[in-house]
Amino acid sequence: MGPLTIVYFAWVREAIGRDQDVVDHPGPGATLADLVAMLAGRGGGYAQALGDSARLRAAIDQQFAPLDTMIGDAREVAIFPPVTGG
Amino acid sequence: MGPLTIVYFAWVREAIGRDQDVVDHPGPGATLADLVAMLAGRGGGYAQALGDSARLRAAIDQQFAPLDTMIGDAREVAIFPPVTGG
Amino acid sequence: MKRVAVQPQDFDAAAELAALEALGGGGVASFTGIVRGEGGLVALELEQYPAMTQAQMARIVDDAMARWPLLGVSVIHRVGRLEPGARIVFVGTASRHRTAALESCAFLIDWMKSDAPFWKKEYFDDGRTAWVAARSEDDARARAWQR
Amino acid sequence: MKRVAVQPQDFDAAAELAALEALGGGGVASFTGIVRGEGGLVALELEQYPAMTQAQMARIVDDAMARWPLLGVSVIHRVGRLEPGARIVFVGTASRHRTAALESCAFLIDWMKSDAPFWKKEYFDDGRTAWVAARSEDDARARAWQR
Repeated sequence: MGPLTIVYFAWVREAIGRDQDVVDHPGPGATLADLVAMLAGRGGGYAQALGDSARLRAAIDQQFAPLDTMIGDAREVAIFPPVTGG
Repeated sequence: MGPLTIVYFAWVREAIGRDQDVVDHPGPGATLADLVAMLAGRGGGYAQALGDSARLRAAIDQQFAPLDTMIGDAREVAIFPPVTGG
Repeated sequence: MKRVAVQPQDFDAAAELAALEALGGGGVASFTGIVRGEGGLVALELEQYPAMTQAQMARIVDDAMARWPLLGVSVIHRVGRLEPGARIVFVGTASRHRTAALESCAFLIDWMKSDAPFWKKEYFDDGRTAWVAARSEDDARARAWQR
Repeated sequence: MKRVAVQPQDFDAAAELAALEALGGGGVASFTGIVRGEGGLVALELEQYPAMTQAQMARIVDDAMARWPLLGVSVIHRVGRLEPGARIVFVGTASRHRTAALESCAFLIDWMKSDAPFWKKEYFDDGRTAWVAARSEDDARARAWQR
């Protein structure tokens, strides 16, 4: 499937200490929640940022998507807190 | 009761051809409708402007008032079409 | 801040907005009405009831400030002859709360359309003139605020 | 006219309004959001998702233009460090109909508050920092438009 880029924003980015990672694509059937759980398993800042998925929102290829959405053939996933613009 | 000033606006003013009249006060028990009917009785532009009271609105001492309102001790009555500001 | 003006000359909407923005609230809402040049219209003539107009506008601004938590309100209505493209009316509101700013702005412009003592006469390019008739739709919008 | 911008620099609300007023509609509505300096706040830092933000803003502007008869829309959101009193966000709408201008302006700012991919970090005078939490009230207002 090639690489999958994961970008982080706000306190998710700060807790992880990076603004993006590139991982092997987990396959089209994996959900956003699966990806979040896999990353949280890295421990440290990842566990801190991603341990409680109720606090997280996500996008697949720049479109908001619920965490139970399958990643499909996406090239970029974003993980972030609820937005607070305006 | 002294004098009562009556001011006209918009097409009421144009039809009458004057922007105000000063009349003897008709007494506190007279209504706006009584005053309108009295003025319409003058004929000419007055009859044209004031003959159909459904088309008219009024104010007593600079406060909007329905035509069945008694004039009381007012010093100024205004007669005009429905407003169209903004 | 409370500003109410009835004037023949144009106004500086940017200066009004800047004054409202400087009040320290989180939001400033505004509405500006413009003369439309449709159907051969060459000018509008705006007439007022001078002894009544500004006092009534000040009263409705007080009503809005009692109803919503506003830091400032600016309402301006022009009178006299106005050509297409000219500004007629401005309402600006400032509040800590965007909903208060937006709702009070809508309330004030609805009132200006239906209850402020102004009358509009239209001048057309073929020489016709016509006094604008009141729209029941405007009355209905203004009445809807009386809940 | 359709203008969507995400930028660190301040914007000229007066120029945006003037462009909207020039479209020939009868009304221009606007909302400007300002940084409030309460509780010892010394600055906000606005973060965005660059690949997504402007595209999503353009999409919601298209939605508004499909839903209301609008002649023009301008939406601007700033990013980076903003101090109290600074403008954060601007929405301006122009329409022949004042209700369309006012409602679409409220719709767009509600969306910007609840669905645009921006995040705010607060910096306080005692050195504390905090990411602003989303308000369920904002979500509820945005959901209310989905009828």
